[in-house]
Amino acid sequence: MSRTVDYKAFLSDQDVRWCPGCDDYIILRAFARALAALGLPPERHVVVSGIGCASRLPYYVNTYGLHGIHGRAPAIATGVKMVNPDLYVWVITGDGDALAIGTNHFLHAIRRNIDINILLFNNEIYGLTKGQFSPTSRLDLKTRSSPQGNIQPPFHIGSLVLGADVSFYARVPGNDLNAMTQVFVEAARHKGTSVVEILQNCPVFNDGVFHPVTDKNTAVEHALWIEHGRPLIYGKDRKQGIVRDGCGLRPIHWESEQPPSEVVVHDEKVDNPAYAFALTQLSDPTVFGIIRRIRRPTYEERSRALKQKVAQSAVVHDFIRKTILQENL
Amino acid sequence: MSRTVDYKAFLSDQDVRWCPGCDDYIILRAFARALAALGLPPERHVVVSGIGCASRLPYYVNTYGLHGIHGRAPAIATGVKMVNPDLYVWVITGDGDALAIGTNHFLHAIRRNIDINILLFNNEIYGLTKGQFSPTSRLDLKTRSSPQGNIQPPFHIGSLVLGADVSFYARVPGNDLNAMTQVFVEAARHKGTSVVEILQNCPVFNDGVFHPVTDKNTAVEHALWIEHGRPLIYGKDRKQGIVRDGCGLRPIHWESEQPPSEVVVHDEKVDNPAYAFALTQLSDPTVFGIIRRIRRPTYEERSRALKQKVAQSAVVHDFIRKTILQENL
Amino acid sequence: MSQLPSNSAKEPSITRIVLHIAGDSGDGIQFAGKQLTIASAQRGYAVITMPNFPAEIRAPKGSLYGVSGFQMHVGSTDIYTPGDAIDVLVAFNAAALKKALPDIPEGKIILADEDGFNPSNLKKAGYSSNPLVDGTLDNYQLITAPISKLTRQALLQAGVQSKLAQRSRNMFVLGMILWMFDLSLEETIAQLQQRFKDVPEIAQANIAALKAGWNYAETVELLHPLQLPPHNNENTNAGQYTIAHGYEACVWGLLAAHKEAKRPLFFASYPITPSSDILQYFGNFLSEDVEVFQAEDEIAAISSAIGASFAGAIGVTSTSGPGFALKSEALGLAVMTELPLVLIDAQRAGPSTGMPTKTEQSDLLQALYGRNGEAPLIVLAASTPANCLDYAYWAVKLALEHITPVVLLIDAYLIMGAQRLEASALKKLPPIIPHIASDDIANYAPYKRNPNTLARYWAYPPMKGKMHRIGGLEKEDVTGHVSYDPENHHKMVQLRRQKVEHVRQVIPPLQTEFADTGELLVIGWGSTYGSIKAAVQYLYDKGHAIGHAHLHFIHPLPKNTEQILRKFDKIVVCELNDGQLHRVLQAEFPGMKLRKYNKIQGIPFKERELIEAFQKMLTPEHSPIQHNSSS
Amino acid sequence: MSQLPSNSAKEPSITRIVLHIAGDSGDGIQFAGKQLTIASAQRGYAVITMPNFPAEIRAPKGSLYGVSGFQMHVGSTDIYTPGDAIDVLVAFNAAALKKALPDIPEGKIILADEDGFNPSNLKKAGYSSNPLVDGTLDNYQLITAPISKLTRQALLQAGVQSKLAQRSRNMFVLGMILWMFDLSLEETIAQLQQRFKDVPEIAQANIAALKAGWNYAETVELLHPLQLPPHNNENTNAGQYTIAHGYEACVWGLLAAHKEAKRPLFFASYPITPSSDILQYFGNFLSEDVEVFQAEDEIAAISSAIGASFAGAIGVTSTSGPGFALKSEALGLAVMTELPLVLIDAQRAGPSTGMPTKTEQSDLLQALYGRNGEAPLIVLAASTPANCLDYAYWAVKLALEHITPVVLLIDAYLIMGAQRLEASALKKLPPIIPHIASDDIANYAPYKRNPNTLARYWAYPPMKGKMHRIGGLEKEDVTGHVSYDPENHHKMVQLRRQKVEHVRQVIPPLQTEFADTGELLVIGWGSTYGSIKAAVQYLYDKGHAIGHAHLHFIHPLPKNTEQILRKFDKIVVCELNDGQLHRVLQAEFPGMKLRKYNKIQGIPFKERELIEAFQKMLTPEHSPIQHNSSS
Ligand SMILES: Cc1ncc(C[n+]2csc(CCOP(=O)(O)OP(=O)(O)O)c2C)c(N)n1
Ligand SMILES: Cc1ncc(C[n+]2csc(CCOP(=O)(O)OP(=O)(O)O)c2C)c(N)n1
Ligand code: SF4
Ligand code: SF4
Ligand SMILES: [Mg+2]
Ligand SMILES: [Mg+2]
Repeated sequence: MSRTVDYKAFLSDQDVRWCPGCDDYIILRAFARALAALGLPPERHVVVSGIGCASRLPYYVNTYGLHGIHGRAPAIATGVKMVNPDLYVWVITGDGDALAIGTNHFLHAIRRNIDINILLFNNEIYGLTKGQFSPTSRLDLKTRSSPQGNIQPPFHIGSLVLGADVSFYARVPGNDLNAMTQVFVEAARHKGTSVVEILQNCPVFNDGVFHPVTDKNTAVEHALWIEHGRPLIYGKDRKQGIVRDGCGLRPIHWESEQPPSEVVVHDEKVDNPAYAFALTQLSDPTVFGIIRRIRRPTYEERSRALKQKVAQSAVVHDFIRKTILQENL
Repeated sequence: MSRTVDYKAFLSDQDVRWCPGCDDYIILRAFARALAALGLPPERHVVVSGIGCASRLPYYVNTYGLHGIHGRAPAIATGVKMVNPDLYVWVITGDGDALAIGTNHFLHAIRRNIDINILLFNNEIYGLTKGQFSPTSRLDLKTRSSPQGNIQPPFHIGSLVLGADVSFYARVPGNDLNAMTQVFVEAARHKGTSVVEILQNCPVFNDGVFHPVTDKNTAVEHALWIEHGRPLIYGKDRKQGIVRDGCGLRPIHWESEQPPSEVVVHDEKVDNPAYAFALTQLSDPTVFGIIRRIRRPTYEERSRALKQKVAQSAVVHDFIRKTILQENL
Repeated sequence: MSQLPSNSAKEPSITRIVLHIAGDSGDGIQFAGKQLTIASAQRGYAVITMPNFPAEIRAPKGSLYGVSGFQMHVGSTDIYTPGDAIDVLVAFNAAALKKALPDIPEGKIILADEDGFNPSNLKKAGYSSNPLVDGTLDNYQLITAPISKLTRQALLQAGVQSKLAQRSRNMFVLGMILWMFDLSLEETIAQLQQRFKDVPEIAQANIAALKAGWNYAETVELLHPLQLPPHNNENTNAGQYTIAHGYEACVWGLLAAHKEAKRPLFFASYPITPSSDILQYFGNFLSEDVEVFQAEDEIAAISSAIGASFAGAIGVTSTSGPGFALKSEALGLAVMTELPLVLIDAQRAGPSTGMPTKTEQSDLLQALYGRNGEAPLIVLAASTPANCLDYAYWAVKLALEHITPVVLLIDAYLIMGAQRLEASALKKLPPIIPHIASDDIANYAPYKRNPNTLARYWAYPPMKGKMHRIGGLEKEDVTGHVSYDPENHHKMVQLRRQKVEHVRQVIPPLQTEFADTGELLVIGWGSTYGSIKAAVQYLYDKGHAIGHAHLHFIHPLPKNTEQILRKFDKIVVCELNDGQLHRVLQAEFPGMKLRKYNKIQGIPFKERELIEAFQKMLTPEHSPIQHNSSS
Repeated sequence: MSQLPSNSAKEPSITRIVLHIAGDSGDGIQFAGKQLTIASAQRGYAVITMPNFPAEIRAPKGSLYGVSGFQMHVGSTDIYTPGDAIDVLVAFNAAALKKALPDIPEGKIILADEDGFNPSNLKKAGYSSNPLVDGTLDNYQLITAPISKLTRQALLQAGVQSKLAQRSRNMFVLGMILWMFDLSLEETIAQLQQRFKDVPEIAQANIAALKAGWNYAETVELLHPLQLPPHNNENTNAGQYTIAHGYEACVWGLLAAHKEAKRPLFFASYPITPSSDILQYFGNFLSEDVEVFQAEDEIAAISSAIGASFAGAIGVTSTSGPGFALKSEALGLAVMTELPLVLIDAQRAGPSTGMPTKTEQSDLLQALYGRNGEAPLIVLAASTPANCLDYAYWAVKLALEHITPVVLLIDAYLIMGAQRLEASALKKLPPIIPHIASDDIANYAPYKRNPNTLARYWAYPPMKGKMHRIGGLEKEDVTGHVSYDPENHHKMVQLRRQKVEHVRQVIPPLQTEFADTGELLVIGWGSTYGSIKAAVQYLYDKGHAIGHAHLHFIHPLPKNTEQILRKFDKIVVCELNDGQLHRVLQAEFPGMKLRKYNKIQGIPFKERELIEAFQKMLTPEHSPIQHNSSS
């Protein structure tokens, strides 16, 4: 990663106004570092967001930024990208923004595979509106809008985006500066929609919900970091791993020195999304890293190809060509 | 199936105004038959729809009916069901209605597992608005809004709903009266959200797109009818079947008399959605029948349980109880 | 009522004719109509046309609700509407006759295909006996012919498969009409050859039928009852005009503005009747810097257009009633961020789903006020199919010059209608100078404003040195930083209003037609232009001091509006709604008492009904005064 | 300006006091405020309170934008607002003082925690020297105390962990205030015991701090500067009143209507500031026939409420500005299907995201017109936190009796404010008789109407014999079948309008307060009630012929509205927007010239600014006339 540009050049002069102790500060830093690492002039980046604590981020980075309306950032970003595919377009969104009001646009962007990078701050709560449950909040969680406990089962973000055939999907802990920085860079380099789910702690309204998998002490037993070409092994003694179970996956534990041969080796490029889907269904361990990365044509590539392929339509008659399109016939 | 009630009793007196030759006529008949087979008085049924050709159906059945607005039928149906869980609530929707403008509500109903039955008429086109491509239209399809060919890759409906952990998902051909009738009845009997995807031919704007899998002559080689507990075998000679391939599934062909032992036996009740997901990724053969049917608590069950569990909140003080809630303290 | 005009009856020689062709939706009515329009225009006539589709996609054959109609008003003088009363009906079947008959004055021509009046057809149309023979049509000039049979025979003779006969009937009929109108076959034959160049069999069948129809008309010695003198002021030189449907004119206007402004054009929409035609037609104009995007819903469509505007393009979105409602929230964002965005709303009958294929003018208040908070924007309205081009162009112009969203209101009637569009009209379009932050502006700030227009300076990625972050939160004056300051908010609300109001200074003044002072001023907007003008002209010609002012710029209003209103004793606001512009003007000009005349039937005004309505408002003794007009 | 009232200064003995407590959002200000409110009400005082939250969730400690405030106006006479000018400020830190100081007239009391004025705090607040000692506050009655330290000591003495000290400071301060107001500790101690019964340690700490504060006040010989005579007309009997926040009153009003109407209640919402409190508070009232549903977005919320109404429940949804915009389309469906639906919009400063925590009255035009097509519905507005109950109740009543959607407008200021609510108010609520299709109606048809009210008859599943199918398409009169008939559409548009207009006959007439004829009538609506009333009273008491009419029923307007307006020479419409009601009334009453007075700052009117504004409109020589009032 190039270190020529100081990441601070990517931070704006605005006061950052998240709550003390919020993971969002770490994510912001990772984002600025990733921007610096990409080495592009800042005006090539456009950061689009919806509404939520997370969505305040554009104000804090020194790029072009559009703080949109709730849930619509992927649609806004689509317009930005189509006008100028040379821009690097980022979507900053939260679990409520992307998966409640914005489910439509989020999934349709993924389906089209438009080349935007979606950073989804999943804190399993509506932060900005002060603590109502979100579509990723766990069952029974008591929140301001579920004083007796939440009765709506959560979405699995990973499974949902794989249902829409996402071409890049990664999951990272919101307290891991380096991991985030790296994954953001990979997301930017990926051609097509990339979704990075960040498990982000909201210390005010949903504190500690990810601790088992993000806290150094416990994560070693409950988090599985994956890497392309490496076997799915985890645990302090590296004696736990993942094997197939029907079309799904399940963890096993072994005593011998060598892991059993059935332990699955991670392949982020399998075309059939079923494998990645199975990975997202694991909850203990929770999988971190790049779960899927495949190459399929982006929306803007298809659009460009169409424009090149297509002869002028017969519908466009000479009058129009001459007068409106100002063609010399 | 009880035959005591004539299905015609479930048809209203309104002129049916679909195009001649449209599969919708067959689906309507299957629906009326299913209603008759369920044996409930018609006023126990509420049929809610969005906008589209399909969504005209409520006018044609003799039940309570609400022809809503585009994409919102699952949300409207949620209100109906919550007010009176004894009602049988049906959602009639199209691929545009459910998967373009209505993606949100469709997936959130599924996530909550509210006990409604969604019949999704998938004709891979916007019929009512006269033939624009839809989110399930295939790549390159020329339509009125893609005169040069569609460049938006389609959603796989099955994969998407499994991403939302649907508890009942079936797929049926829109020209198979009996199969539809049966599956509709099973959908109604299922507790939780049931999604029935109907491959519906639109002879006017997207004719024949499903013929390979719905036409008697070709379907035998390209359609796989599944049944709980039966191996996944198809083809005229029953010498083709489905085996595992990593976490996915793939078709094989054999010459011997007996199918190889690896042929997968269908289990609609696997808890992990990965298997059903893999089934939905098959395209040749296309799978018909009940792909997934599991029991998980419905939204109204959770709501009822919550109400029973919960003691009156301390926030509700005596003044309110006496004056507003009219309790005798 | 006998003193009312029946289009051509009262005039010394026939100068305009209303033709109506009707049959099943599979009968090729619209195609025949289009060819006829082209041929008429080529001959130098003024034409205005209007299709009338059934609500169903494919209604059962022969049914009343399945009738598809095409109406053409053709004239050798200026005409303004597709016509009220039918002079010539061509009926493919009994249902077509039944539906059209109420609109045909006695004595007019009815041309019917006998083969469409078989017992089954008669029954579906609700006739107990055959109107072609039972005397029902005694007071009309009835011409019947077994058109289906004749077409079949013609194809046989020409050696073409007769199974194409049913589909070629429309060309047989077109042949007959062309004869009656004394128009040549050449242009139509050329068009058919071009259109069906990949399916020569069909071209051949169509041409054979066309000629057969023409010949048949000659053979049975149909006169040329419909000969019109050529139109004085019309240019017949191909290349100097074209036929424009409203949806086409919208697209052309946007494209012309895009060429002039030299900014990319991004168009996003979600299909909805009747606006879908714009989306569909736009698909033919993809280019390096023209992008057309069918979004997953209306909200995504407008949001992507906002993103495009932020990125330096002209962001445009189109929709109709319910879709417009859905765009409300995002439109508010465009107001707050002050981005150049154009929203075209093709109004239809509401509320809610309403009557999707029917016309209405009932989204005006939604356009003005349908957003949370104080969210003023510019509202324009086109008034004819052809001038959709002008106002689409103006919409872009105002958006780019004032960096603010603009709503353009059209409606089902305008979008489907067609008329001649002159190339010269294109030359009259004003220049567009986008209000872009130039590099010599020091210290770019997103809400620094042009002191004259109050427009902010548009900057977009990847412009260097002009990075900024904006959004829906209230922003500090000049800097654009988020601000909760009370006084700043008050100021920004005023600035956004004043910026829009300033547009008043740059738009053309309101014009009156016919009397420009006197007894009654009729105010209209949108697609009612033609009917109102025709009605006012009739009364003016009768000597009344009646004028017509049609608003194309609705918010802000032209600055001379009040001045014009004050010149008349009485003012009536005519609309296809329950009085929306009336309400706006009444609030704007408190002192004046404005009358209203409204119709909410999903259909346009008829000239006759307006004449009757206005007549009641006019003092009888005032007329007849002789104006210095030509009548 | 010296002749203007400064709340208590001009009155012979003090009858009302404005207290303001401010500190960091973690300081427990709102909780202390709530206890103080209860204690004051218990003593029989009139109270109106208003919190003031920072926009950030948890702003950095000591920062200016992190100040959380609570204001209470308490009186022994009627009071109408939370007060303009502060009589007593309790400042936990320097930033709190800095923010509040401009609102404190000289001579008033400032009680400050010395410990909140350390160098770091001073710097964050932008003070270069300590205002507690540098003479800045010389013209105020300054009382300082090392409250943090004192609380720590008190807890030590009581044997409670002193780490709870920081969180108990609010109770120490409350103890001091209770002493100053001469209020007893009993009620507060009981409340603390109840509230923290599961964490006795905290209860103990709070109580210890409370008592220590009280004792400290006594020890340092603070006087009881704030002794008020008891309020004459207030009932102090617990059980006869409660403190109601606007959001609570909304919920109670809906519940009361639900009990009265005997129909299930279905409430659906999506969180949005400031309406979220309603959703959150509703969660405490789940029951057999009360369902509370947090939907995936605003569209789903209203759609599910529409489904609920169709299924026989009272469907209710709540939201704020941008969410209201999103509900536009579905609200049109409710208009078309004529279902009993209530939408509560808690307005905030717009446009777009605007200033979410700030108040405004700028969604009125959206409520009236923000839908495609002609889509009239009933619009109500509450005017005080407590009467949110009445108008929520009325909203349900009108919806169920007229089978039509109703919009209830409230705002950020009402929803967060609190005041006493008397049990007797509940007894005055009118009966509700839902317009349900009874079994003796033969041939049920969904659009058969009550000939008197034009309301259709509500029938819902699983009623026998009344199955019907309705939707957003235009429907045939009576039968409800889909209809594209032109005349039918016109008729249905009129019927829907007339049905809403008929409500005019059943709502209470508009009342004027103070002068009911004379020189100036001030018209307001919504949360400005208190400020306008106070200002008008002041001028009326000074002898001006000034009256106040406050609209709670905005569409339709009470039938005597015009009559009332005509009784005054001048009329001014006062609003926290750019003139929305003004525009409506101006269109409604063309002859009259209405003035307007507007403020768009996200904050309420101050009594003083209104007095100044009205004074300018009044003829000086008119005053002083002595009315037969008590002043
Ligand atoms: C149309 C609309 N509806 C609702 C809101 C209120 N709102 C703002 S942010 C938000 C949810 C935020 O949750 P999330 O996306 O998870 O972001 P977080 O604050 O947790 O980072 C809501 C409901 C809004 N601003 N606009
Ligand atoms: C808000 C809104 N947007 C758009 C439309 C127009 N519209 C009606 S139906 C439809 C799509 C229909 O497609 P589908 O759901 O697949 O149903 P089908 O007609 O194919 O059965 C559209 C875009 C509408 N009625 N309302
Ligand atoms: S509310 Fe939660 S997510 Fe939002 S800034 Fe505070 S800690 Fe972070
Ligand atoms: S358009 Fe297609 S889907 Fe619609 S009714 Fe006609 S054939 Fe059926
Ligand atoms: Mg969140
Ligand atoms: Mg479809």
